[in-house]
Amino acid sequence: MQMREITYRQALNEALAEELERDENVFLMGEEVAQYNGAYKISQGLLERFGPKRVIDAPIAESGFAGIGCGAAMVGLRPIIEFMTFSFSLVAFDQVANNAPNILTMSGGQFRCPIVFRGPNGPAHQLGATHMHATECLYANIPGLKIVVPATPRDAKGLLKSAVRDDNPVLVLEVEMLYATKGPVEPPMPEHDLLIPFGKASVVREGTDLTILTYGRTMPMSLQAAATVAKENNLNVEVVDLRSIKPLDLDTILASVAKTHRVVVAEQDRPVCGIGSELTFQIQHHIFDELDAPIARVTMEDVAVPYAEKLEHAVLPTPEKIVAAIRRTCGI
Amino acid sequence: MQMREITYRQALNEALAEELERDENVFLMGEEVAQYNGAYKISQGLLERFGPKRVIDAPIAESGFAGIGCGAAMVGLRPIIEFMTFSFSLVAFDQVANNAPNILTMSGGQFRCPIVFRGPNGPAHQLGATHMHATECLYANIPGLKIVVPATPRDAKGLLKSAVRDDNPVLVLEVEMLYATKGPVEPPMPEHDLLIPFGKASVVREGTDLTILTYGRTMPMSLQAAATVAKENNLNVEVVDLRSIKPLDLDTILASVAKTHRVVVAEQDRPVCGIGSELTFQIQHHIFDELDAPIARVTMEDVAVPYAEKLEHAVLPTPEKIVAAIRRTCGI
Amino acid sequence: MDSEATKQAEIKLLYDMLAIRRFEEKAQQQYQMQKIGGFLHLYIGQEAVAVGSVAGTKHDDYLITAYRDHGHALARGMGMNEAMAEIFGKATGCSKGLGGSMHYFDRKNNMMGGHAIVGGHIPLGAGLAFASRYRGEDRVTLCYMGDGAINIGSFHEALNMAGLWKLPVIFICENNQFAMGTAATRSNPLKEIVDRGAGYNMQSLIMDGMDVRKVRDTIADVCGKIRKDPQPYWIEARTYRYRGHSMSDPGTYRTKEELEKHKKDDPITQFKAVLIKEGLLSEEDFKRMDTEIKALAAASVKFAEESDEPAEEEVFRYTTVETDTSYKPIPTRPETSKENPFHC
Amino acid sequence: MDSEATKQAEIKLLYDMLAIRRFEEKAQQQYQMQKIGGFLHLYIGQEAVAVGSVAGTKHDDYLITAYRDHGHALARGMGMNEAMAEIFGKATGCSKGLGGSMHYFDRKNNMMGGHAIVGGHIPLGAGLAFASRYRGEDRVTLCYMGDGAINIGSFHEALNMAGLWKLPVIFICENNQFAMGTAATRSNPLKEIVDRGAGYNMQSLIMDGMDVRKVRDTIADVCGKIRKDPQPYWIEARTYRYRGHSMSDPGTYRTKEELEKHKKDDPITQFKAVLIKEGLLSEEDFKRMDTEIKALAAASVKFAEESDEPAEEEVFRYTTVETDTSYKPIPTRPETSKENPFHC
Ligand SMILES: Cc1ncc(C[n+]2csc(CCOP(=O)(O)OP(=O)(O)O)c2C)c(N)n1
Ligand SMILES: Cc1ncc(C[n+]2csc(CCOP(=O)(O)OP(=O)(O)O)c2C)c(N)n1
Ligand SMILES: [Mg+2]
Ligand SMILES: [Mg+2]
Repeated sequence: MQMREITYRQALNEALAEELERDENVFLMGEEVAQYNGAYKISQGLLERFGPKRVIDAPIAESGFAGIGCGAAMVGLRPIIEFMTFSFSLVAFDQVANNAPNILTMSGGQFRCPIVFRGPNGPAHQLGATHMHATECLYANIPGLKIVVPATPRDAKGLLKSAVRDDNPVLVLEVEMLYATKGPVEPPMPEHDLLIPFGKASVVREGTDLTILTYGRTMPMSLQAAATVAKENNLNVEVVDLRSIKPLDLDTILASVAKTHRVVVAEQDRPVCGIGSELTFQIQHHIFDELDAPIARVTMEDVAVPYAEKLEHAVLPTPEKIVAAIRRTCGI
Repeated sequence: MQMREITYRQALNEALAEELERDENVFLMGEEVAQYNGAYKISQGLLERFGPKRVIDAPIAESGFAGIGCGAAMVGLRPIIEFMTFSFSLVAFDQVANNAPNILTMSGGQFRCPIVFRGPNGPAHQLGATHMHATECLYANIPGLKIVVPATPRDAKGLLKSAVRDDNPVLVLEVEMLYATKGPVEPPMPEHDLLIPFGKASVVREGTDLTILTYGRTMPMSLQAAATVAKENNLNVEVVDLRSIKPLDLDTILASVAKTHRVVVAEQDRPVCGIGSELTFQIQHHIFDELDAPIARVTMEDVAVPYAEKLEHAVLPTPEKIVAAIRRTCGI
Repeated sequence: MDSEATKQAEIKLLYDMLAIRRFEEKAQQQYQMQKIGGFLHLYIGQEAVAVGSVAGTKHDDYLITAYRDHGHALARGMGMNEAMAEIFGKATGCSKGLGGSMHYFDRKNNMMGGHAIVGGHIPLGAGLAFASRYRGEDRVTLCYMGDGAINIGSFHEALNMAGLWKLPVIFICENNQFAMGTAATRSNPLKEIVDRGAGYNMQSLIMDGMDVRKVRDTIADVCGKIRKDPQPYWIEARTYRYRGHSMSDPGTYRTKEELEKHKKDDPITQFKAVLIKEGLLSEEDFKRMDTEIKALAAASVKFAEESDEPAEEEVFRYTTVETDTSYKPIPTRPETSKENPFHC
Repeated sequence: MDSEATKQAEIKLLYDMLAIRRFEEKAQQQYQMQKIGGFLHLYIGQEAVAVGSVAGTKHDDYLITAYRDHGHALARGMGMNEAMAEIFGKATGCSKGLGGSMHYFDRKNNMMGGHAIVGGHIPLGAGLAFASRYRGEDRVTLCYMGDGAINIGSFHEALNMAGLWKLPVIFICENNQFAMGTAATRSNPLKEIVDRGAGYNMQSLIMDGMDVRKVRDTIADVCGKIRKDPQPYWIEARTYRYRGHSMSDPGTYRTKEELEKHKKDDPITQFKAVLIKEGLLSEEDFKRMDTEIKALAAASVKFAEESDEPAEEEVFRYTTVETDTSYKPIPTRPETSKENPFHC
């Protein structure tokens, strides 16, 4: 199979197009997804191709259209709801947390809610405190939601397509800062139907001295940091891209840690009750004796993200901070 | 000073009355807080005493009245906003997460937002999945919010009064299941002005064999569990009531763990990215070598809480589960 | 319909209202005996709204409502056994004991749930109607809510989009005059609740929610219009709840006189008198009906008591499901016309 | 006012509009030179709304708006230096460089912020008015929002409570006809946006948002009424934005012709012509004014460039504050009357 180099953005766009093509119950709804081709152009060309019934511009009413999606999903449609960013999903929090996942339980299994919520999540660039929420840890706390965070074009396509076919509510948390990055992806349908299963982490760099657990925006940063310490400290660092936050691929995580005995979590969210804290709990719970040093984490700082560029940079995770955490953890 | 035995409910009521009395900028707003005297009777008698200007029934519009509170706070009033339960704060999530704490930062310190959000939080009894959210870990992730969870009448009074006087947004997460419990509390104003500072945990039972870190609803359960293992296993367990989730009293926590070397977290929230995971990160980060066994946690299960009583009981934390966790952690 | 069928349909209206009343009286009694936990919100006094409106629909039209949901479920055809077992938290309950009183679901009757977050289900209702429009079905959704629910954001967002996209949904505000202890006049600045529709340029009307025939006829009429020309309606049903908001409500916010005044409009007593006057029913018939219903209600308690609790695995089983093809969503209506495109 | 003062006041309207225009043109240029990051939403075309409405208020009336906030801040008296420094992310900015373009705050001018979550500030606006009512002040709050914001829940909740509690707030919808690329007709089912007030039984009116005098007079009139008889107003200001939604917007959703048509109504050109016709201004005067303003705008860039970045501690300092008595909230208005009780 001939792989192509396409962007993360294009990969998402292909995923949407293929799923809209495959199943007429699939529709895309959100602010500016149709005529404007998406605020971040993820839905470029889809209105033209699939028409206004399938690609629908919504008013600014996240709670309302998230709920409309849930209602439509209850009776068999397969809505893909775009949040222009997941910071705006906070006004729809109750729909995402109380309706999407609870309908299945509360109806004793009579109704499913196969809905995808997707859009960019986490810090972008100089948008100020209101627009910089990394929501993965908030939603991870809610039972019944599945959560994936692709860091490569291939994962973006394969995870989004799997999300559309899942019978549960799935959050596909995209990374705006990676939209323009490129990577190899299989050819499109009908030649290839790329589906990446949930709950499978990907070891993106093998190593023996320390494990970086990461996902999303900090994944490429982690690779960069690993390269730096390889060169400067002769450290052989393994990088595990979680890809799926829920379900979590504990097997891969624990196997890596059992091999390296040292862990840095590089995460794009905030520290308190974040993904890193959960990973720490899981690791020490399952393989307490395998840890040779405390687990370190590199996160956003626990502050409202400031606008000024340097300040913003100072409070967000960076490759340099990951390098520092690696060295600290290895006692260098 | 003559202590009195009063209920947790009465303690909250006294705190509200004393603060309304002390400062005319303080007002209480929420659904059914005035004429109905509060859905859970926390505001009993306050309308009669302070009148409709100070104790205000709001329509069912949590986002709206949370935001009205923030606006009023910006110009110097001291709103106390009651959520009938914090499960309903999810429809106001954006106001609590994006307006209350960010105004200070984003205005470069020009405006403060001294507001209290309070009400029962966490699982109650047989209300089903939509009404059982323990929100402490969700809000703990948001910078700029202070969060306290009183487990005794005295703490309920003292923490709520401190919250009203704090210049930052504070969440007072009450425990419905403890409203009727009694405990000793200092006499009311003017005789005594009970203020309990934030960020101070309380060692409610001293011990040497294991530390239970807990707060809120699971605090009395932890004491019960400690008594059981004292009797049945001759274990001397220390119980630390966090009281304040943010800021966290790391000093007290670490001192206790450094003494006992074993930890069980008994928490009322859900496991994934919960308070226990954060505590685990902190402990291993600060005193990795002091831990003799993996930290265990007792939480709600990661499921939508079912209605049926036995099933509900099965998925919530219980003293029996805490006992089991203690024994496991002590290798018994 | 021949006249015998018409007669039976009229009597069924009374039967269904009485069934709700007796069922809930039984439930109340069980609650007081502490055989039921959680919240219990009784519909007593409002029966004409659910029964009349359901009678105005086809069986595959969707229904969705808030937590005060027993009436709608029973009116739509749920058996008392399933209903009672649910509040007993039994596996035989309509939601397998996982939902409880506030979360009745009944797929076979197109009852899409009782929902406990005020206003949270209104977008779902719009979504059900959206699906019908999407599929070109002429199905109508009935989305019920209380007078307190019209003040919350999700109400607004849903009505706005329903109006914008001409969704086939009837929003029925059951104005029972209170949201817990808050009189509707203390929660919104409107002259009449029906006026809220003006903000969405929506067809709006008031109906007497104590008169089951008027409710049925209004809804049947509006459904007919919607099937021809998809669009949402905003209907205020004037009604009254006789019991407290929930079982713990002392009800001090209204006077005995007010309550008694409204009880004079009792939908059951009123309609019974009409039927007797019209010669469709005798006092004897009524007594027989009541005895039969009471027996069913009593039997439902027995059924519930004797039913098994749900197994612990059920919770985990229904937190997420395996994606599979065995699950069939609700089929589209046979009348489906692909000719009716959905324009957004 | 004597006639000279009147004349100066009229000229100031023009001056203020022109200042906003030139400031934003400068900002746009800096953005294109990549000296500014983040989003930049320009107010060009809408200047008459902010300038006119501010001219209709007293200085201690509160102002609050969304992220398209430069115009309101400058109209209220913020200096260009502070404004430009903020988008440069400098410590000398109006929000110390922590807020950015979307989050301008200016306490000394009672400008209570630009707010970036659509609709999220509308309850805050109601809250400011609530505080005034609570204190018995006759202060009015001006709460601006876009035509896209009227579809979100917090809009509804805020207007409902403002109506219910008769809060002294003017909700001004700056209907510039688009929310990003979505024409207002594609986001709500109303005939006119002003109709939305009917759902709250609220005094409602339309004003020509391209005519600065009409805006000023309308707002002055409404403020006068509110000071006597506290209550909210719903005002639709008809206006148009000439630039894209933000700097990244290609603007394909409207035709060149449409844009050119609206540019004929340019609030500045129009009002300049009026003043010249009335003999209050000469073409010369205007040129001089424009030169002066352009110099200020250019100077503001220099000021911003030369200013220091905020220190890293600032972020932590303003995440939570020490509770202390050094912080003084905004003082109550001198006119405060304790006689005016707040009835909920
Ligand atoms: C968002 C939210 N806020 C508050 C509540 C608590 N609550 C439950 S019912 C109710 C009153 C609703 O009144 P109304 O809509 O008139 O319906 P009714 O009870 O009269 O049928 C309230 C405040 C809730 N369930 N959800
Ligand atoms: C809750 C929320 N949803 C979406 C956005 C993204 N967004 C920013 S501005 C905007 C359009 C707003 O249009 P309008 O209210 O008409 O104001 P205008 O830009 O025309 O001034 C959108 C969708 C947001 N900031 N907040
Ligand atoms: Mg009601
Ligand atoms: Mg607009």
